[in-house]
Amino acid sequence: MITIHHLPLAVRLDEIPVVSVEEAFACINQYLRVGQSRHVFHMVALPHTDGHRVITVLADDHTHSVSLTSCIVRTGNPVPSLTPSNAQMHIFERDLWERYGLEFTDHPWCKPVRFPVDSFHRKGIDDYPFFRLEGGESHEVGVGPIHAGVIEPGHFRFQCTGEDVVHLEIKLGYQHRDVEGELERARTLQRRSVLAESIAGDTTIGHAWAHAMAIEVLTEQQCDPITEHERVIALELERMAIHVGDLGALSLDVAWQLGSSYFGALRTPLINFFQLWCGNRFGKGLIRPGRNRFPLDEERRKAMRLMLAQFEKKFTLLANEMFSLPSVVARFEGTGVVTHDQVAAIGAVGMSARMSGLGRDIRRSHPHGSYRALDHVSVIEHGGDVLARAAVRRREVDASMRRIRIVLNELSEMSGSDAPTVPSTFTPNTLAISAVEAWRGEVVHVAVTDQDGQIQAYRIKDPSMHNWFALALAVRNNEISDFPICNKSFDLSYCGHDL
Amino acid sequence: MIALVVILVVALFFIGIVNRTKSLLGGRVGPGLFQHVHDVVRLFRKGAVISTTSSIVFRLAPTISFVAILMACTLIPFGTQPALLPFQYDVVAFAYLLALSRFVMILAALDTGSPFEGMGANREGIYGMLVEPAFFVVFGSLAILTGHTSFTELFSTLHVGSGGVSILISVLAVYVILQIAMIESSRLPIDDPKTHLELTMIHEVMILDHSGFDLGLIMVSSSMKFALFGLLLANFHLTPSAPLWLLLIIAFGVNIVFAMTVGAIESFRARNRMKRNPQFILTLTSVAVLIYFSVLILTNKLVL
Amino acid sequence: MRLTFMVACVVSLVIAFVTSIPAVTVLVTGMAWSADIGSVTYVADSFSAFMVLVINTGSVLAALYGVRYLADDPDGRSLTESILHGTSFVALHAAMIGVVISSDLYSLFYFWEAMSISSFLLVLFDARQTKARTAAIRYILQMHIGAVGILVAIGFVSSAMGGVTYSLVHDYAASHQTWIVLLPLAVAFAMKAGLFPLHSWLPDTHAAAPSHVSGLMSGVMIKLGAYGLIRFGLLTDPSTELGTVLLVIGIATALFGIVNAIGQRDLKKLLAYSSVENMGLIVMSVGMAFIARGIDAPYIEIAAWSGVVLHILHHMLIKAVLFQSAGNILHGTHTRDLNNLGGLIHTMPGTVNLLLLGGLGISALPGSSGFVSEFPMYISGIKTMMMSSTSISMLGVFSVVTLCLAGGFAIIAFTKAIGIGALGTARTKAPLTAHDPHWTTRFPQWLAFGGALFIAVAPGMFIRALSGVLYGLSEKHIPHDLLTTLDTVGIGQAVLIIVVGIVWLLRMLATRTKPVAEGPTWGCGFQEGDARIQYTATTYADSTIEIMSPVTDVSVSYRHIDPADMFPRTRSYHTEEKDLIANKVFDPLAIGVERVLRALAVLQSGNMRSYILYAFVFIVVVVVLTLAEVL
Amino acid sequence: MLQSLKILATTGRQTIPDVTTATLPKSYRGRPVISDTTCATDCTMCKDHCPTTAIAITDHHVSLDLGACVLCGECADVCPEQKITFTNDHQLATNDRSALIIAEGNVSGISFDPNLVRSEITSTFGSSLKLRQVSAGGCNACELELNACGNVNFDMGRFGIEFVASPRHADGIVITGPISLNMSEANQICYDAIPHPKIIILTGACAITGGIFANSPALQRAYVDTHHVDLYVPGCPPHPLTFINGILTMIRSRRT
Repeated sequence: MITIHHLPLAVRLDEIPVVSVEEAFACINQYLRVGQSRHVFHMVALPHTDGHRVITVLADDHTHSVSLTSCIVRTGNPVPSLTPSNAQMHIFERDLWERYGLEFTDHPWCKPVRFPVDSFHRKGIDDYPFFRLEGGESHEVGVGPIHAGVIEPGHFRFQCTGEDVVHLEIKLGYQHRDVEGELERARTLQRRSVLAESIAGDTTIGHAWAHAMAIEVLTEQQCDPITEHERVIALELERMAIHVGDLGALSLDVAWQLGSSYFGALRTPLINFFQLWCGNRFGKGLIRPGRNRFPLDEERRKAMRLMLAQFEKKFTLLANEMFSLPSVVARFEGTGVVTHDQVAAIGAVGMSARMSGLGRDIRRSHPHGSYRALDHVSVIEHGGDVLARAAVRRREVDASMRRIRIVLNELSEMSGSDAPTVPSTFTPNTLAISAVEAWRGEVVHVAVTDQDGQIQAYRIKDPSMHNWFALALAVRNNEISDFPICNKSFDLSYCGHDL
Repeated sequence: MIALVVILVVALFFIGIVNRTKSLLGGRVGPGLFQHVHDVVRLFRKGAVISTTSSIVFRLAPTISFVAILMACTLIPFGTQPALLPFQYDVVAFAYLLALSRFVMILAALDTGSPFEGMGANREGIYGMLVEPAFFVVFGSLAILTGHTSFTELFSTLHVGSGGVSILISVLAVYVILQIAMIESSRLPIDDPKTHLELTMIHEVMILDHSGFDLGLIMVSSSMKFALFGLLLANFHLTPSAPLWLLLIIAFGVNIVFAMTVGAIESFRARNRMKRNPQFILTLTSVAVLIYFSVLILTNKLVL
Repeated sequence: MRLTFMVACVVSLVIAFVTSIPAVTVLVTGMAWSADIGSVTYVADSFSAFMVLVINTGSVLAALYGVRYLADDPDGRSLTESILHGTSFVALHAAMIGVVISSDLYSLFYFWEAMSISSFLLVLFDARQTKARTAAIRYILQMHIGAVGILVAIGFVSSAMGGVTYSLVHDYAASHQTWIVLLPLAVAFAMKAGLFPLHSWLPDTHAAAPSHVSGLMSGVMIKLGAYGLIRFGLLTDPSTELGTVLLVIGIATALFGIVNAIGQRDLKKLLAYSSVENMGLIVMSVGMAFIARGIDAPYIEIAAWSGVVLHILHHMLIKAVLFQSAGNILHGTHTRDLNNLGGLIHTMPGTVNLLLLGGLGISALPGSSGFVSEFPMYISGIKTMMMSSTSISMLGVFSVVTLCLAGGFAIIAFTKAIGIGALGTARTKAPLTAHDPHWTTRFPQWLAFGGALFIAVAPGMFIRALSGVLYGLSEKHIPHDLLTTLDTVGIGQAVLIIVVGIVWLLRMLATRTKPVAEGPTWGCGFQEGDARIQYTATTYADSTIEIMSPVTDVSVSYRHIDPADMFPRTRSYHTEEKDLIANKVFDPLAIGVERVLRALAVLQSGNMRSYILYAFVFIVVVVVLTLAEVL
Repeated sequence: MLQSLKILATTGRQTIPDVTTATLPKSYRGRPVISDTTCATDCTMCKDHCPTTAIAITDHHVSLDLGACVLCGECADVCPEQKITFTNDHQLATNDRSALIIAEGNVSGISFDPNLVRSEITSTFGSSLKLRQVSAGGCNACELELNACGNVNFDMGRFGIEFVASPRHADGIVITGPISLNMSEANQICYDAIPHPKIIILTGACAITGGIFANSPALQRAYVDTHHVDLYVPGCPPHPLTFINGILTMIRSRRT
């Protein structure tokens, strides 16, 4: 196992040790046994002469380090599964099973993940083995792929006894459009960047930054501090915008009109600032490898300070009302609880972990860019219910606002330098990992180059990969009518998961 | 006759006022007063898609439901002007006509074989059942108070300010009827017509599969139901001595206030958790019982 | 099979014809009929005559249905079985008539026993099934507990008065404690009427009996329990107290019955519990009439009696429709479990149409006979609320609240029966291969429904025709405005039906030119349609059962998913609906008795020496007791 | 309650009064304009740097297909002649696919052809239009913007235009995303579930041409090719104003 401190990192493929399957799995088990400070970052398989080379990326939050190990899994040669001992591995193993046909002898839940176009099993999207209650007395409720609201497609299958949900299983894959494949096939930086911005439109900045960092590290380029600072502002602004929007959406789902209207209205100036800054309300087109295309000049900084001042006043008023209104709090409190143990077991990340007392935050554990210099303090709640998730959002909006103001002040005292020119070929035979704490949690991009310096594999992990399972657990033994607020309180990405 | 006309006119703009109020309190311009009418006209012009799972029950239900509401309208008087079809104990018929409308809509929902509609149907059945005791206790109490048992006679003697009617009873009765109207019309805090989520709705989810003309008919029925309760509330305020034009103004005024109240309630609070609804509705029954005892005291009948 | 029952049907028709003529004469002339056969006098006053007509109608409907129903019977029956069944049917019909024309307790007891035994034999029709056997045996046992009540009453009356004619019963009640004679009789009648808490035989028996018999038992036989309560209640000069007791029992029965109806997934059990509810409403109304008589409120009394009479008629007709529909479904699909049904409206439209109309009727919705029969009950309830005494007024509140709650619950129960059983998509293969039985099975159903519809649109006419019955019950004339109200209700119902027709035609006209497409039910764009994504009979009842958990008994067998279990293995979810009283009171009682007997059985060792020991112990005890001068 | 009223008072009415005349800041990248200055010989910089296939160069004439353009502005950045510029014009929706192809020297706005609008649209949906949105493989940005159409600021509901839950209640389908293979059947089911007359609106570059994902093997775009499209709303994502104005133009159009 090779251990590297600080992200983003680039490591030569031959530096990653190749051990036997048993050894690798024992090693991973050993690593994860330490506890909640460690979790799996990603699992990537590369084609190998007689099978696949599976590279596992593990992260340690305390030591700010990332460890890699790899093993060769031969096709048609079943290997033991890590899932029974570490539930958080389930999604990665399912992905390997689905994509490459790797077989696991004792995986308890070996089911399709996203029905990709290049799937090994060539299964159609309507072929999914749901968990079921036998006996013909309970009933199922299937929601989706087309939901009632204007949201992305996914299918939720509830096992119900009347109004109570016994079990929820989530089937995704409808949004699959092969972004990873397109990123591997792309030949220009522009196309790559636009693709990265289109991984998940609500996390444009997060993914664009993670992608830019991966490319930067593969081309050994450094961004200047102004660029890094501006990216922090963009990322925190995105976080604020989404959190405010989601607080509005939560209000709508409990039919509190005042909240839904005015949180909705409060989101507008935030994303309109992106429009003023870079011409697009979601920050599309802003971040490119090595540079930001649109400077945050003095005039815009001034506009931003003004906007934030007005925003803060209204937001505080409205948020206070929300968290003190009995009819709203009654709906949130105790609804959709995911316990600390569950969150830790499934390896939840980001705010889905922080709402239940698990302080998983890349900005603190593996700081990138300007975050290295900023001593970040994570917002942590302990309830694990909808109220805790709403509270995390509210407090993170405040925290982001403070962060932006600090960075804005530092920015006005900095002077810039020319942006580096980023070449379109990369260091050969290298694996690059970058991670960004986007509003949902850690966005991890893994890029692997071949001997020609072209990208042979590009793997993206949206935090939703881990967190969808938290939603499934949240709904267990809850009322089915509370599902929408549970779902909205997590607000997970379908396209980020389906890619 | 005049009552029916008033109900039809109120039905035209009632939902419009609710939505205008909500828009105003939500800081937006919002749809026009007659958007609801436009929506219905559009539906009457449209074709339909009918589920292959469904049967004649599904097609017939909106018609029966509409007629049931229409018949309920013929029982409501306008102040001292009698209703179209008044008879003794028409209060019972009123409640049962609403129940008929509910029964057929529940069957239509189950006819589609959709889990959401089953869910809505189930909820509608339970809440509809729970709300009835409150209705009967209130009108029974008013019958004790006035000695009359049909809407027409009841309201010809009963109105706020009529001799012997304490303000308390009127206020409580108006409160209970308002809440019943909100529950029957699937509004906050029991149900929310705007959430648009299959899993949380009651009434809206039952009509998920209806389209075209039938859907239009359902929308007409639900506005008429609102107007029906609106006129019921207005009747508390129609003094027999006043001239007709004044009565009309009062009736429309009460309906406008009612609609605005609905809009305001829906703006400033969240809806109940589903499992809290039965409790909420039963609270209504206890208020009704309170009215009953107040009436007993008022009529010197309470002998302990 | 078919032939033997046809003979039974003809005999039944003859009985009906022969007995109906004097019954109608009694009703028209208002003169009681009486005849001495041997030393026994049989009397039919207007109420008896009314009951004779009810019995005849119910029996004829059942007989007509039975002919075809048995022809479609899948199991082969021996000739003996067939003859036994046919004979029992005729015997039941005759026994029921006997019960209502008896004028002394002895003949009442004989006919009562004949009725119990013949209906027991009818229930035993499916004796090859253990469930049917158990149900039948429980039934006959419980009926005999009731019969003991009549014997006790005979004992009291005959020892005191030297005879047991009804007039002597009246004299006895007037001169002694009324309850001494009334209580044992009431146990017998309440048992037969299926009143809470003595109802527990009823659902099982109705479910086990062949459908024409279930319809007859539910529609007619259990009404004789109410008949007995009314007859003897009136004999003992009813008081407000007696009325209150009946009212409370009626309320308990009605609410318990309908709540448990919702819980059932066996279609026939659901209908049976609904019969319990309706018996509750009838008895409640009887109680109301007695109360009214006690406080001298003639309007309320007449209204309550109108409710009783109309409800007996309505329930007899509608239950025939419903049980016969259930029979058709059972024959078509070979299951009564609603969880296995669904979508029947596409494969058995004829049957389901009747089920729908029956469901509207039994839920007492406007446009049906149920509405007009509950309407006078509401009148009496609201009128009672308006009485000056607080306690009486509150009884009115209770009855009105019961009526509206029962109505609300009935909507849930029957939307479940129809919606889960007949609408939606099929949950198993059974409904897919079903088809309507021969139209002749539906003939008696339409006949019954036609009658019910007639009541629905012309209740005033019925009440006028039955004014003699009401006079006999209350000794008062019907107030004119009650008739007017009922007439208006009838006209209103007719108008409702006509307006529905008109609006439907207008709708057809308006949508004639509009494009109509067909497609699957909107399931959020999900491709694989699945019958599992529908409410089941169990889950549809879930919320109601949860709210009403104190009066229901549903056991759930299900292993919960552990919070730490991320990837649960397949497990089953199973519920069982039981009767609260049977499960929590009678069964433990029976088990306790059995345990005591079994403990005593230890003495029965089979060893000669122990018997000698017992004899010795006995002698010693006797000697000791004699010495102590106890004996 | 008092708190609520305070919120009302401090925030007040947020709605843009007139969406048809509303303008966006200069920095907004809206409708591109290609000037008719001649290009340097054999320069294909704009085409090469375009992340999608929006730019075509035929006979040294540059044209830009707004149906494929993601409005990233990279072409404007790289063009040595500054031939391509982006205006802040947001009125981009049209019912005429060819109007989306911007030729050199075309400085006027995107044209809308009222004669192509089916008569049942204007007669039935003039003051009430309910839409069912289908999200088919996009990145969720279009969905967020469509949601924003109904918020307090843009308030699409005031025109009687709303998104509804059930296609049975809808009058048209709004498709976002490039239509992934996995979503194609659900999309068809949804369309079939809408009663006649019904309209189709393609929203975003992805829906119109596949946009950035046009060449992905995971798409199934037969639906778009086989159905008559009533409105194209280009952009990545389209601004709420683009969407609302597009629909208003369509339902208010009068044939000439």
